[in-house]
This record gives sequence, structure tokens and C-alpha cells, in this order.
Amino acid sequence: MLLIPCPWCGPRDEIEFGCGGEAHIARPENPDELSDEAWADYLFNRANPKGPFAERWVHSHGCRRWFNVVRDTATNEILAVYEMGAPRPEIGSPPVLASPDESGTTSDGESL
Amino acid sequence: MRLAGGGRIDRSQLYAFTFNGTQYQGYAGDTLAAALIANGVRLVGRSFKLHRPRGIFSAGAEEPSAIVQVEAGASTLPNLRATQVELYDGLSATSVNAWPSLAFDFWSINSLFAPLLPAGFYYKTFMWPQSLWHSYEAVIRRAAGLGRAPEHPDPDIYDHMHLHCDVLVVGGGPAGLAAALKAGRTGARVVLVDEQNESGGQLLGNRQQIDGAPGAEWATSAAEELAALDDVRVLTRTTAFGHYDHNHVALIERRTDHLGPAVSDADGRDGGPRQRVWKVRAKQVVLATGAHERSIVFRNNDRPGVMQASAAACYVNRYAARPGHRAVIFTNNDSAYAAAADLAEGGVSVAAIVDARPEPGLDASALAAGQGIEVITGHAAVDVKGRRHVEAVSIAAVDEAGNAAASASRSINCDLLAVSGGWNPCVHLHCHSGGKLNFDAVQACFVPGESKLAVRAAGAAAGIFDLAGCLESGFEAGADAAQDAGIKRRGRARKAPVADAETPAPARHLFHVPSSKRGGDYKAFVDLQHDVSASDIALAVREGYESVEHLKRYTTLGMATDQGKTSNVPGLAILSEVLGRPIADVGTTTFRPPYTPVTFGALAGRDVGTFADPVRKTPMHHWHETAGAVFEDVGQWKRPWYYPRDGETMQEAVDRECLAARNAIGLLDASTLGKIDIQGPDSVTLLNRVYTNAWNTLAIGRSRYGLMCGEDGMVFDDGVTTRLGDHHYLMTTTSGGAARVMSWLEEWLQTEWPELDVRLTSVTEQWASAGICGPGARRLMEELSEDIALDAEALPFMAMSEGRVAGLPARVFRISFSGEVSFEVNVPSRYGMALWSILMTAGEKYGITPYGTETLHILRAEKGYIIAGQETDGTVTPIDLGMGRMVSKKKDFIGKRSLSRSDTSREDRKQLVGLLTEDETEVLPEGAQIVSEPRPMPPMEMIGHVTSSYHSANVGRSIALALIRSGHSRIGEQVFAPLPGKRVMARIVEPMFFDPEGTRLHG
Amino acid sequence: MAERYQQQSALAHFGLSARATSDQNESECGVWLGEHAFRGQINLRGDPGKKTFMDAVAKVTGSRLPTKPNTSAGPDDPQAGPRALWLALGEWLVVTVPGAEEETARSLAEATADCGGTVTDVSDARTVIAMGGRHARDVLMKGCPLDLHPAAFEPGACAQSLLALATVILYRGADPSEADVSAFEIHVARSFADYLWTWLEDAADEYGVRIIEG
Amino acid sequence: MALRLSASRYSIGSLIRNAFGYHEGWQRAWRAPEPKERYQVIVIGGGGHGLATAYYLAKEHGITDVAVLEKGWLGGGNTGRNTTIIRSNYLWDESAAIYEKALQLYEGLSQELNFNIMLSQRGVLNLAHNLHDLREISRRVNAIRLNGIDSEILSPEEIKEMVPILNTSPNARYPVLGGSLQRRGGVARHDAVAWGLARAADARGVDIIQNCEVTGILREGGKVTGVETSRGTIMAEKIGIVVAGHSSVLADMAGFRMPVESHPLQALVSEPIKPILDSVIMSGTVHVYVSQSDRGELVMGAGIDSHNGYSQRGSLPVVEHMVAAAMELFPIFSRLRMMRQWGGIVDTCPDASPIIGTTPVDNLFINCGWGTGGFKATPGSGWVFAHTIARGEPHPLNAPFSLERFTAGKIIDEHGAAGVAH
Ligand SMILES: Cc1cc2nc3c(=O)[nH]c(=O)nc-3n(C[C@H](O)[C@H](O)[C@H](O)COP(=O)(O)OP(=O)(O)OC[C@H]3O[C@@H](n4cnc5c(N)ncnc54)[C@H](O)[C@@H]3O)c2cc1C
Ligand SMILES: NC(=O)c1ccc[n+]([C@@H]2O[C@H](COP(=O)([O-])OP(=O)(O)OC[C@H]3O[C@@H](n4cnc5c(N)ncnc54)[C@H](O)[C@@H]3O)[C@@H](O)[C@H]2O)c1
Ligand SMILES: Cc1cc2nc3c(=O)[nH]c(=O)nc-3n(C[C@H](O)[C@H](O)[C@H](O)COP(=O)(O)O)c2cc1C
Ligand SMILES: [Zn+2]
Repeated sequence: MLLIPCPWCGPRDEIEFGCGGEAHIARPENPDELSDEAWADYLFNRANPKGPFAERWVHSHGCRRWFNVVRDTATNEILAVYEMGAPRPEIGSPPVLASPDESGTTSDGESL
Repeated sequence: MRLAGGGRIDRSQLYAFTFNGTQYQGYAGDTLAAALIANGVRLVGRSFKLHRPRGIFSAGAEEPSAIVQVEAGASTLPNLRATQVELYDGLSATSVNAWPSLAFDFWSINSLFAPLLPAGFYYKTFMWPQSLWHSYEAVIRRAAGLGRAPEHPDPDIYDHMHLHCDVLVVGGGPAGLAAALKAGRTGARVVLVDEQNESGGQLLGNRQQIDGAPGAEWATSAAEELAALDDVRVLTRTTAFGHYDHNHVALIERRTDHLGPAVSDADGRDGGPRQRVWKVRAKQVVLATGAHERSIVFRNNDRPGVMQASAAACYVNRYAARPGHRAVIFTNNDSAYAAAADLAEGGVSVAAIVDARPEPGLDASALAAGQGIEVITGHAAVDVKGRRHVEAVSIAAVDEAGNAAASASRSINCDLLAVSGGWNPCVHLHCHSGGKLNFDAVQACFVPGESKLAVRAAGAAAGIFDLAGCLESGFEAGADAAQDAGIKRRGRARKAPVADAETPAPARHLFHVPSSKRGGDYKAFVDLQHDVSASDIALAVREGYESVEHLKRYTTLGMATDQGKTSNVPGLAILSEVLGRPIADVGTTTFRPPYTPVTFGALAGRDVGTFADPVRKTPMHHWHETAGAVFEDVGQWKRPWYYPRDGETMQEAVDRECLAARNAIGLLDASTLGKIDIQGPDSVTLLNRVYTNAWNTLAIGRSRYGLMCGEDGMVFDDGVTTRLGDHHYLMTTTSGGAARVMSWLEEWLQTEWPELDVRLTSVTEQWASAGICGPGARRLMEELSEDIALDAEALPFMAMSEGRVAGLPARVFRISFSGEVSFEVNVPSRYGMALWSILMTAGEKYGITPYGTETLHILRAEKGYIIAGQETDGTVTPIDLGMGRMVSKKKDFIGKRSLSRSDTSREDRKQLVGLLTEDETEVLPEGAQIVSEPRPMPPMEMIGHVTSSYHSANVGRSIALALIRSGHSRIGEQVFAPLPGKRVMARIVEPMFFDPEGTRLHG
Repeated sequence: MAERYQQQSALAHFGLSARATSDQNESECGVWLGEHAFRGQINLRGDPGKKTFMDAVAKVTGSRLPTKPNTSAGPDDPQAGPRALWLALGEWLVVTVPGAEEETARSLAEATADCGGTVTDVSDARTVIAMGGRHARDVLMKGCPLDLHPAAFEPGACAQSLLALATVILYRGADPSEADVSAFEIHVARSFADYLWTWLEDAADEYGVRIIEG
Repeated sequence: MALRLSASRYSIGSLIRNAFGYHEGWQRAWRAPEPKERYQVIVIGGGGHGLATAYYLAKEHGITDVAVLEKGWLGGGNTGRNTTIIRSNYLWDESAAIYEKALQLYEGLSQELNFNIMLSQRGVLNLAHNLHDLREISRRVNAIRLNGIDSEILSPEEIKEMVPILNTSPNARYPVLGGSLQRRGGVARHDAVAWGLARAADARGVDIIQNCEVTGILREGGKVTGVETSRGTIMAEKIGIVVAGHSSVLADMAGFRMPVESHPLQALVSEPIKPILDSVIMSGTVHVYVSQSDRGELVMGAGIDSHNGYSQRGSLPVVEHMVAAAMELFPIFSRLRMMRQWGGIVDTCPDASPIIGTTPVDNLFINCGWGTGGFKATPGSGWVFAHTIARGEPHPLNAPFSLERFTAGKIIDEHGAAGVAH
């Protein structure tokens, strides 16, 4: 069972999470303008690599927040964890974990 | 053959036990195997295929031969290894796989046909004639299996525990104890597990010394120190059986097996589980799992009385039981010399040590000399005499290539042949998690290599076989593990215990002594349980099954209950010999969990019986129970299906409920419907994106029905959403779809539309909900509500009002799934039961009748309303359902684009219609397939199927809904439902059977 | 009129009050269990980065919202005022004594209306099971994958996780006076309460269970 | 070619004859040839489907200049690790047709291959535990029967009689309300299927090349020309990809994308016990399927791991769940023990139906997406794929399973069947 580092709650057992498949598949802006092929590509085609893979997880039984993980699908090593919307980080460096303390720093400077 | 003194048994506790019906005695501290040996029992079982006699081969988890069934009846346990069964008073065991008796086993005739039963023989036979294969198979099947399953449910319970630690040490031998001590002293959270009844590992069974005293004493004091440390947990009788991703290690603790089956509360138990699975998440793991001594393959090496050298010594040292009177030791390495010395000390006469090497190490020679044991070097055992147990061993000189001389040089009488073929480190757990292995050519064994996990091996598990080295590597592993776990403190420095340095001579790579007789290797066994012989391996290679994985599957080598703990490496070695390739190239098969078999009950833990899956209950659940409701499973909910009164059949009850709902008042517990509170300025945008219809114009206090599609354009869920405030909505979903819809909306919001300012809160359980419908509904509601205007103008269809009903804070919705005037009253769940009983009491005079899901379904089918999941199956679009008018052309929504794909926009898709059978009393089965041109025999072309079908008391006949190809344009057509034994004729109609104008709804 | 009708807690049908013992000797039993029925529970959303929001909430509840994951803020004893549990970034559960939820929710809604707060009363959506005793942690360990060692989950800590097959919010209360005794509050969805209670009683059986007045 | 086969024809007679020769006379079941520089057809993947493809190319289409390239040992993929359930009771016409073709081929396969694959048609029983299940079973059974395939509905009483050890108590958490039975369904020895096909293909001249991993797919002008492998470059006129869990990896080499995801799927066996279960029991709602092998182990499996994965390892929660489900159905399993657990990598399609047909690259064909349930299809899949490769266009049986169906939206949604489709 994987140990998945929720960027907010910290590392938790896989059973608390749901897996949402490939990350960074943006919904097309104007679906009506797409060809059937392009729409099918968005709908069905997936990268499915053997090796580092950017995927989405949701902490279903915890904070219910979605986030991204880069995991090696062959070894299950977790290579990076990052927030929704953030770009996929370079792999090779150790896991990028938003530590709960850092993430709590607020915009008006109040340290939490 | 019990020694007069010594051993770790408790002679003050004498236990009686039976084996195959005969009474014996043993002591506390014995295993069944030890007690059998002490009683001179040698024949304990039969092998799987050839039913050859089997004895006791080892003293631990690796045992391939001594398989027994313990106890009978509901508490019976098949396939236990006698070497791991702790003796208790009254234990009763029998052999497996022998009929009618162990001594006269009918199936031992297989042994006569052995030449006809080589590896994979069944793939080559039993094919003709084809029709007889069934009978052949029946015979093969009768021979299957070892022990017998219980015939009754398990009287015991099991559970699970999660555990977190800094350092998990697996194995409580010298290396493991050292590691745990070192880590524990730093203050780290340490867990030490060992599958035996006490810590000590090999020290319990040999006579090695630490600090000048018996090693077992050191082990005891080490265990005591550990027990006294805070945050150190020592689990004995606990096997680490699987090492999974991210250092998740599964343990199984046998809590009461050593006490025997539960007989009463007075037997010293705490009422807890028989076995417990611990699920450990460890920052660091130290594998100190020791090593298994392996055999050497030679002719008739499977006879009872052939035993691991270390096991023979262990029986003498640990159990004070003599495994034979006269022993011969056959070895290719030094470790057996200590065993020989121990046997001699224990009063076994050691006839000779047969050493395949030209000469043993110095220490070893000294040991033999000290006991006056003859050492015959450069020789190997080549055959064993004796059928049911060893009577003599033949030995012959072996040349450098490992071939024995054609004729035996000597036959030595003995009743015990103690063999050491070298040691296999227990690398199982290391490999479970994907760790690699390296081949140690000097010691001829596989040792742990690279691993992706925070795991390290110590002691014999790492290929370090001398005690001093085991201790040293244990201390080092413990210290490193604590440090890597982030523990800053260092343990107090202490004087390290000292064990004598050993200087063994290298082992000889001798795994197999080929028989000089042609065909002699038939009886040279590699896998003792599955009767895989050296000749089977040669045959497999000859036939092209030369990959180690093919070899395993073709011969079944290593696939027995011991999973080849002692046989795999000799098997690989023989394969490498036959192929002429080094062992390292041949590789191993894959090590898989569990290390030793694990009880299913323990794996399931508490999630059985009533706890198999939670039952969700509404606030009114207990009322329904008292009212005698029959329940239906909807997801995890139990929903009343119907409420039969005395003597009513289901149909009668449902008819009564249906009529009441349209002629008086029907009352439904609707609490299970999903409810999602939606707030935030962008709420309406969200609704527009997820529903197929438009939401901009919905006024506060008004409700609207919506359909949701997946991005593939297929209907996914439906429900009514009400606008509660400027930026505040309440969405309802199907009962089964509630959680799915909630997480689906969250997913879109968080992953795709983070710019939308919307907050979702599930309020399904906040509100209890009662649906009141029928002509009397308004009157009853008016009676009960204090401040809510309920007339059709103030609260028209699809409107909502907040206030008090019967004094309870309530939201009243005018929505309807029945086509009647209907009020859905939501009150906070704590008042659900109160609301329900008030309604029942106040409604009595109007004939209020509670109804269940069956009536609900009939009422809606009469109106042609769909149920998502019944009329839809993931392949149905809103247009197929005839709800095209609800599909907005103007805006985009999830799934819209898919609707215009060539296949999805076809005209001749399956579409929702009604069906009326020719015979009004005939109710089509749901799921019946529809054809337009019936034929006398299949195949027939199907054009659709019945999704819903009922007898409708209100319509006075049967009605059905169906999905039919081009259905919308086939209204009026005649179709058929071919059913087993009959054919039902029906007409396609509009899916609306009652009050098509909808006058009642608004009334 | 409402008073005429009984409000019913999720575990009412177990008749816990009748089974409760008044014996206060906690060390006698391994585990005690009870229901804190009708605790006020308010789901609160807002931006922890917005000072105005945080201040407004603090004014109502008397303590600043926790922003560190898995922690709570406010008094352990709800009689002394609302306690807020961190649920997620920008989401909290404000826990009050029974009956205070309506007023607290209204005040919170009013105070945070201008700074983006969202308030939802969910007091009836979950009940709270109280559990403590020498073996309370062992019972939780049977079904909860969290690390509940005091070093990892100290008094005041809270987390959402699984307990057996139910989703829960777990809160660790202040340490009872005796050593080795811990106290937890388990928020569980109302429809799962029957299941979870039965499970807890069963799992705790081997340690000896006492029912306490909630 | 025919000679090779007859020389080592398997029978009880040849077994006895060989016994006198200490079994030293047996020949290799298949050769271990060096790869040639060029073949007419290369089949990538030495699982059951790839081997069946090669066999039928030779047998049905006379194309014998064929190589099967297997990166490891043949049959070592899902073919060697599945729970071996065979049945053809599928809902949609398209599926029923292709799985029934496979079942019919299976019924004669031992004789045809002269290799006993130990097909055991002991019946596959699907249980219904709620009203929804009952409706689905009724729909399915009716459809299957009208497609001319055997299928019947059983009452709880009939089920109890057939499987006495099954928990049919009405008080069970999910009581058994009924079930559907396909009597012709059953199990077969998985390894034997691979080995038998390999031996028969080899006898017809097919080169089976193990330890030969395809690492690149060579193309020229939109046309496939050959492959790069760990044993060098091999050219071919036509290439078929049949690599199950690795389909996306190979498609990536050929430059196109797939609607496929690879997931671990786990299975386990108990220690062998004397026979207690004589049919295959499946339950989608309780979520487990169980049979007992001819050696006596209980073989069971359940659903896929939720995440993509290429590690053939198992994890604990899936196993716990599977075992709890099995015990819900069979309380007497409680004291039996798990002996081994493992995983395979299955390739799943969005509609739980396979893809068998052409690809965007000319002369390159693909057969994949069988997910959790392709063992039962092995001979049928090979038969239609051989046709597709030989003719350059699909057989009517596999035409509906084209890659293009996803674009048109003509999906064949077998999720109901594949909830646990084995
Ligand atoms: C646990 C489990 C249980 C299952 N149970 C059932 C069941 O009960 N009934 C059922 O019908 N189905 C079942 N299935 C599914 C079934 O096993 C598969 O659908 C089927 O075996 C697929 O066969 P295949 O020949 O396509 O794939 P495989 O047997 O996987 O063969 C593909 C081969 O391609 C090779 N390969 C991959 N990449 C390359 C490369 N680059 N170069 C060369 N070779 C390569 C692989 O090594 C592999 O040998 C189960 C699957 C699993 C994992
Ligand atoms: N002379 C030799 O050639 C030779 C060879 C091997 C071992 N030995 C001796 O054996 C000892 C080895 O010490 P060690 O500590 O490395 O090993 P050990 O064999 O003494 O202890 C290993 C312990 O681990 C336990 N164990 C194994 N797998 C387990 C699992 N999965 N779960 C729970 N428990 C498990 C075993 O029951 C055993 O108690 C030393 O005394 C060494 O000298 C000598
Ligand atoms: C139907 C079936 C039955 C099996 N029976 C056994 C068995 O009796 N003993 C055993 O050790 N393994 C058995 N296995 C598991 C295999 O040993 C092996 O784990 C599986 O083929 C996966 O290969 P791998 O573990 O080498 O990766 C069986 C596998 C299958 C598919
Ligand atoms: Zn989280």
C-alpha cells in the first residue's frame, strides 16, 4: 500500500485516497470547435507511460483536496507532489513536498 | 528418545496429545514435531503426487514434509507444519494426503507408476477420447489437495492493528536482537517481531556462546532489556509475511494457537482474537530473518530420517529430543560439524561425517576430533536404504566435477542422515518489495542487493553466518536505521557482547549428486512436497522449459505450501548444471508474499459478518423495522422495499400502497436522497456547466429538474435543485449516486475550474426527509404547518418554502416523483423520527400509508419518469430518454460535445418507450429482450430490452418501460419478448400510463 | 411545539443512558464509550489568508482558527466556548455545546458575510462518539491507519481518516489526569453511527468496555 | 513441419514408450531459433493471444514466415498469472459473438494442439445480491440466450444445491438473491494454453523468440518496416502488437496514442485442500471470484488497483478486501490460508472492451485492451487477429472492436459484465 503525501495533511495510507488518473489534461476551451478525433483524444487517450507519470489524487477520506503526484509507475516511487494548477516539476530532484507549515503562510504575511 | 536433561522444554508440564489416533506425551515448549521425534515417530505424512513416505525434515518455517491437520470439526486447521505447531494439552493431529491410513496409503501405488508420471505428464495425456476427459479430470481432482477444509463456520475471531514505528526489526535472532537493542536505546520507536514463541533464533537451537555463556541466555536478557524500553514493542509468534510498497509490512500474530482451540472462557484467554494482522508502516526496516539450511539432492534423499543437520542439532539442544540413535552427517560446509558435535553431546552416536570437500576447516576438524567422529572427506551420500525410514546410507567418492564414483564405496548403517547443503539467507521480504539479489559465489547463496526501500539486512539474512558477524552487523544495522529514521539521540555506549571468532573453510558448490545409474535421478528429490526430482528438471530442460520460470511451472518446483524454501536453490543449481550456465545467470523465481501461509480469517479481520460492509440507516429506520418493512439494499443503505401487513403477499402490499398514494396519502422516507449545499457567487455557473439544461432564470424559492451527463454524453445522474438564496442552491441526487456526484463536482471545481467561487457541503445526513403525496397530502400539511402557505398559488409545483411543520424547523418542497400533489418535508435529522410519527398520527384519518421503494418505482413508472441506473446504463443519452428538450443548445455543458459524434447522434439509437403487453395480466420480466421478428430458435436479432416492468394497480394492468432501437418512431408497433418457454406480445406506446395531462400534479 | 417531540440522537436506539455507569473509576476499565449527542457542528469556509476573515471569526468564537493541518483551536471543554477543527485549507468544523449552533452559525455568517465566509450548519449530519481509557488507542489502531502515538497525535490534534469502514473526524482531547489514559472524540456521519458504535464496542470488548453518560 | 509434430506426438502410448527410455527421448516443445533478419509477419508479445495469432496465421492463412518476439519467457505476462475463467456470457451482440467463437475454439483445443490444456467446463455462476443485480442478470441471460449461447437463471435454492458451501443465508450482509449460470463456462490450465499454442505454432514453422524485447518500431512513409529489439533489428512486412499491459508503451514507439490504461490486477491462491468447490463463483457486488484448481488451491481475484501501474506486485488492502468478500460468500474459508499472492498488468479500455484492428500506421496492427478478462478470448482473439493481419482488414467478428469506435462514440460498454470480468 502506497504512502501518499497529501500536500496538506501529510503522508497518509493509500486507502484514504482516490486516484484520478493522468494529470494536466485540460478540458478544451471550445469543445464545439473540435473535430471528433480531437474530442476523442481528450476524452479517451491517455499517456499511460511506464516510468514517471503525473497523476491526480484526491484525499477522499481526509481533506478532500485534489493534488498532483509524479509517481514512477514501474517502481511506485513518488517523485514529486504538487498542487493543482502548478506545472509539472522537473524530475530527478527529491520529492517536492509542500510542508504543511509553509503552505499555511498567508498572503497578508500572517504566519500561521 | 527424550534426553534426560536439558532443552528449553518445561518438564513440569506434561501434555497428552494424539497423532493419527495414537496417544503420546510431550512437554510444554515442544513443537508437535519435537514431541513426535521424542516419541520415536518418524513417518508423519505422504508426498503430494507419489505418496512417498515423509518424515520431519526441518525444525522451522521451511518444513516441506511434515504437514498435518490439527484438530477436527469447526476448529480444524489443515496443512500446518508440525515443526511450527506448539504443543498444548489435548492436541490432536492427523496426517494429510493419506488414505485409508498413513502406513497403508492406497495412493502410494502412484509411486509404482512414477516412471509414467514425470513432470507435466498430464499435458501429454488424458486427451482421448475427448468425451472422457471429464472422467479423467474427476479422478485427478480426487487426488487434489492436502488437508481438509472445515465444514462449519469459524468459531474464532480475528482483527487488524495499524502500527507506526521508526524501525521495524524482523527476526529476533542474535542479529535482530542486536539491531533492536541498538535502535531501541536511542529512544526510537522500535518493533521487533519473531515468528517463534521466544526470541533467540538459532541461539535457541545451537550451543553457540556469547560472552562465555550460552547464547540463549544472552538472548533472554536482551529480550528483557527490550521489553523494559519505552516505545519498543516485541511481538513473538508473529511472522512478517509481506513487505509492500513504501515500507508497509504486514505481520501476523498467532495469539492463541498455542493454547489450542477455544474450549471455554476459563482457558486463560482475554476474549480477543485468535490471530491478528499488524499493518506496520516503518520508516526503516531491518531484515534479520536468518537463513535456511538447504538439502543436497541424491537418490532417495526424501526418506524419513533425512534431516537438515541444524534441525537435528536443534531437536537435541532445544527440545532434548533425539532424532535418531545413529547418525551420519553429510555436508559440503563446516556448519554441520557443530551439529555433529551437538548430536554426539546429546547421546546420538555419530557414525561419520561425510564431507564432499577434500578437507574441512580447522575449527570443524577440531570439533569432530573432539568427539572422536570419523570424517570421510571427498565423499557424498549417493543413496539411502530403507523405505519408511532411513536404515543405511551409501556413500561414494565425488570427483571435481561433482560426479560420484559409479559404485558406492561404503554403506553405513544409521537411522538419521543429517544433511547440510549450505545456507540460503531468508531474502523473501527483501524481494517482496522489489529488492534485487546478488549471488555470493563463495558461499553459494543469494544475498540481498539493491532495494528502493529504506531496508537493510543483517546477520545470516545478509549472508553473514558467524555469530560475531551477526551481532556486529545487527548492531550496525540498528544504529544506522535509527539514524536514518531521523532519531538524533545516540544510545548509551555499552560493551558489545563477544562471540568467538570463527574461521570456516569455504563451502563446496555441491547441490546434487547425480546418480550413476541411468534413471536413478527419478528418486533424487529436489522439492520434497511436490515430488520434483532431478530428472524432472532435466526433462523440463530437454523439452525447452529452460527458463527458470518455465521450469517452476512445468515441474511445479517450489509451488507447494513451503514455496521451495529449502528446494529452490538446489533446483536452480541443477538447472544451471543442465544448461551449463552459472547460477547467477539462471536467476531465481519471484519471491511473493506471504512468507508463510496466512489465515484468510486474519486477512479479513473484523470486516466479516455484520461488519462486512456498513449498513447505513436513516433516522426513521427503526420505525420501519418495527412496522415490519422488508428492506432493499441501495448502495449501503437499507431502504424499506414494502411494508407487508399480516398475511399480505408482496404484490398485495404493493398494490395497497400504490392505491393509497393516489387515492389517500402515501408517505415515503426519502432521507437517503443525496443533498448538496452549494454556495458562492459562481454557483449558477457550476450548475450550468454540469446540468444539460439552463439555470440562469431560476428564481429564489424555486426548483428545477436537471440531468447530468458524463463527458461521454451519457446520462450519469439526475435530480432536483432548488435555489435557496442569491448564491445558494440545494442539489439533490439519487441515493446511490450521492457520494459519486459530490466528489465529481468537487473534482471539476478543484481541478478544472478553480476560478469558480463555489463551496460544496454534503448535507445528505443533515436532513431527514419525508415525502407526502396524494389527494389528501395538502390537507394534512395544512393541518400541521404553522407559517407556510401551502395553496397551489403560494407554493406551486416546483417551489420551496421554509418554516415550521408540526413545530419542527422545516423546508417544504413541492416536488413530485409520483405525479401526485406531493410535499417533501426536510427537517434536521434529529427530528426525523418525530416528524414521521406526527405525520402517521395526524394522517391516520386520511388513510396515510407508508410506502416503500417498490411503490415509489411503480408510481414513477406510471408517469414514465426514469430512474438513473435503471433506465440508463452508461450508454444512454438524454435524447435517447426523450428528454432532448432539456438539452441546451446555447451553452456548453459536460458531455455536450459527445452528443454530436456520428454514432451518438444516430437516429436509430435505443430510445425510451412504453410497452403494453397484449395480455394485461402478463408482467414482462425486467431485463426481457425485445425482438420485432421472433424466430422459433435463437439466434434472434434483439432491438432492445425492458428496463422497468410492473403490475400497476392504478392503471389496472401491467406496464413496462423499455429501450428500443428507433423506439421514438415505432410507437404503435408490435414487438415480442421471447422468454424461456414462451413468447410475450406487446405494443410500443408512449412512456406515460397515468394522468398524461398532469392535472393531478398541479392540483 | 417542538419540545413536545423528542429529538433523537443517532445512537438513541441503543439506550446508552440506561447502560451508562456512574462509577467514575476510569482505570477500572480498558475503554469507555459514550455519545456526545447534539453537539453543535458548523462547517465554516473562508480564506485563512484574509486577515479580516480570520479576525471576524476570532471575534465570534473567541479563538483564532487553526491553520496548521491536523490541529484544532479553542477550549477542549466545549462549555468554555466553541472549538474549531482544521478540516482542509480554508475549511473548519466549529464545534459547540448542544443548542449553541444556531446562534454561533448566525453570528459567524453575519460576521464573515463581507469577507467571503461560508457557513453551513451540519450539526445533525454527524454525531460524536466519545472514547477513552487505557486501551482507547488500541481500539482506534484496529481500524484507523493514522499514527496515533502521543508523539504524533497530541492532545488537541485532529484529523480526518477512516475508522473501520467509516469516514471520521478524530479529535484527541486533553489528557485525563491519569497516565496512559487518553480521550478521543469521533465525529461520524449519522447513518454510519450505528455501524461504528457496534464496531467499537466489539473491538473494545477484549479490554473491557464501560458506557458513560455523553 | 508435419513431421516434427508427429515425431513427438503426445499420447498415453508415447508416454509409456518414453518411460522405458527414461524420458530421454522427448523433443523440445518448441525450438529456440536465432531471429532471422526478416519475416513476413512479426507478432510482438508471446502471451496466449500473440501465440494464438501466430498459430492461426500459419494454420488458417498459410503464413508460416512468422516470428513471435517475447521480451521475457513466453506466457509470462497475464497469460501466466490469470485466474483462468472462461465463459462467453457477454451482454452485447458484438462481445457475445467473439467470446463465443473463442469458447468454441477452446472446446476443441486440446485435441487440435495435441496438448492437454485441461479445459474444465464446470460452470460459471454469477451471483446477484440486490434487485439491480437481478435485473442485470435477467437482461444478460435473455440477451445471451437469444444470441444462441447457453445461459440460465438460478434461484437461491438451486444455487444452494449446486454450491452447498455458499452462504445463502437471507441474513447475510448481501444475501444471494439469484444467479446466472453458464454451464459451458469453466477454467483451463493457463500455462498449458501458452505452451500448447507455442508448440503447435512452432511445429508449423513459426519462430518463437524469447528474451527479445522490442525497443523501437521502424516506419517509413507511414508504413511499418520492422522492429528494433534487444537482439537486433528485425524487418517485417506486417507487424501485430499483442502485448496486453504494455500496449501504450508499444503504441508510443509507433507514434500513436491509445485509449488504454495499465493497472495492476491481483490474484491469490490458498494452500491446496481436498476439493470443496466444483464450479466457478463470481460476485460483482461482493466483489470476488473463486474457483478451485485441479491441484486443490482456491484461486481468487477481484478488481484492479485504482492507479496506473507496471509493477506486478500486489498490495495488502486489495487482498484484504478480496478475502473478506470471499469469506462473506464462503464462511468456511476462514481457517484456510493464503499461500501466494501476485499481480499482473492489465490494459483497460474506457468501455471495457478490447481493441483489435488496424492502427494509424500502415501494416501495423494492434490487439489489446482485454483488461481483466482476455484469457477466455485467447484462441478467438488470435483467430480474428490472424485474419486481420493476413487480409489487412478486420474479420466481421472484430470489426466492431476498432480503434475508431472511440471517435464515433460507438463504444461497446461491457462494464456491467466486466465489473469483475474474468
Ligand atoms: C490477476 C489476473 C486475473 C485474470 N483473470 C482472468 C480470468 O479469470 N479470465 C480471463 O479471461 N482473463 C483474466 N485475466 C486477463 C487475461 O489474463 C489477459 O487478458 C490475457 O491473458 C491477455 O493475454 P495476452 O496474450 O494479450 O497478454 P500477455 O499474456 O500479458 O502477453 C503479452 C506479452 O507481451 C510481452 N511484451 C510486452 N512488451 C514487450 C516488448 N516490448 N517486446 C516483446 N514482448 C513484449 C510480455 O512480456 C507478455 O508476455 C486476468 C488477468 C490478471 C492479471
Ligand atoms: N555456521 C553457519 O554456517 C551458520 C549458518 C547460518 C546461521 N548460523 C547461525 O545462525 C545465527 C544467525 O543469526 P541471525 O540473527 O541472523 O538469524 P537467526 O536464524 O538466529 O534468527 C532469525 C530469526 O528470524 C525469524 N524469522 C525469519 N523470518 C521471519 C519472518 N518473516 N517473520 C518473523 N520472524 C522471522 C526466525 O524465526 C528466527 O528466529 C547465528 O547464530 C549464526 O552463527 C550459522
Ligand atoms: C491459476 C493459477 C494457479 C496457481 N497455483 C499456484 C500454486 O499452486 N502454487 C504456487 O506457488 N503458485 C501458484 N500460482 C502462482 C504462480 O506461482 C505465480 O505467482 C504467478 O504465475 C505469477 O507469477 P510470478 O509470481 O512469478 O510473477 C498460480 C497461478 C495461477 C494463475
Ligand atoms: Zn489531505
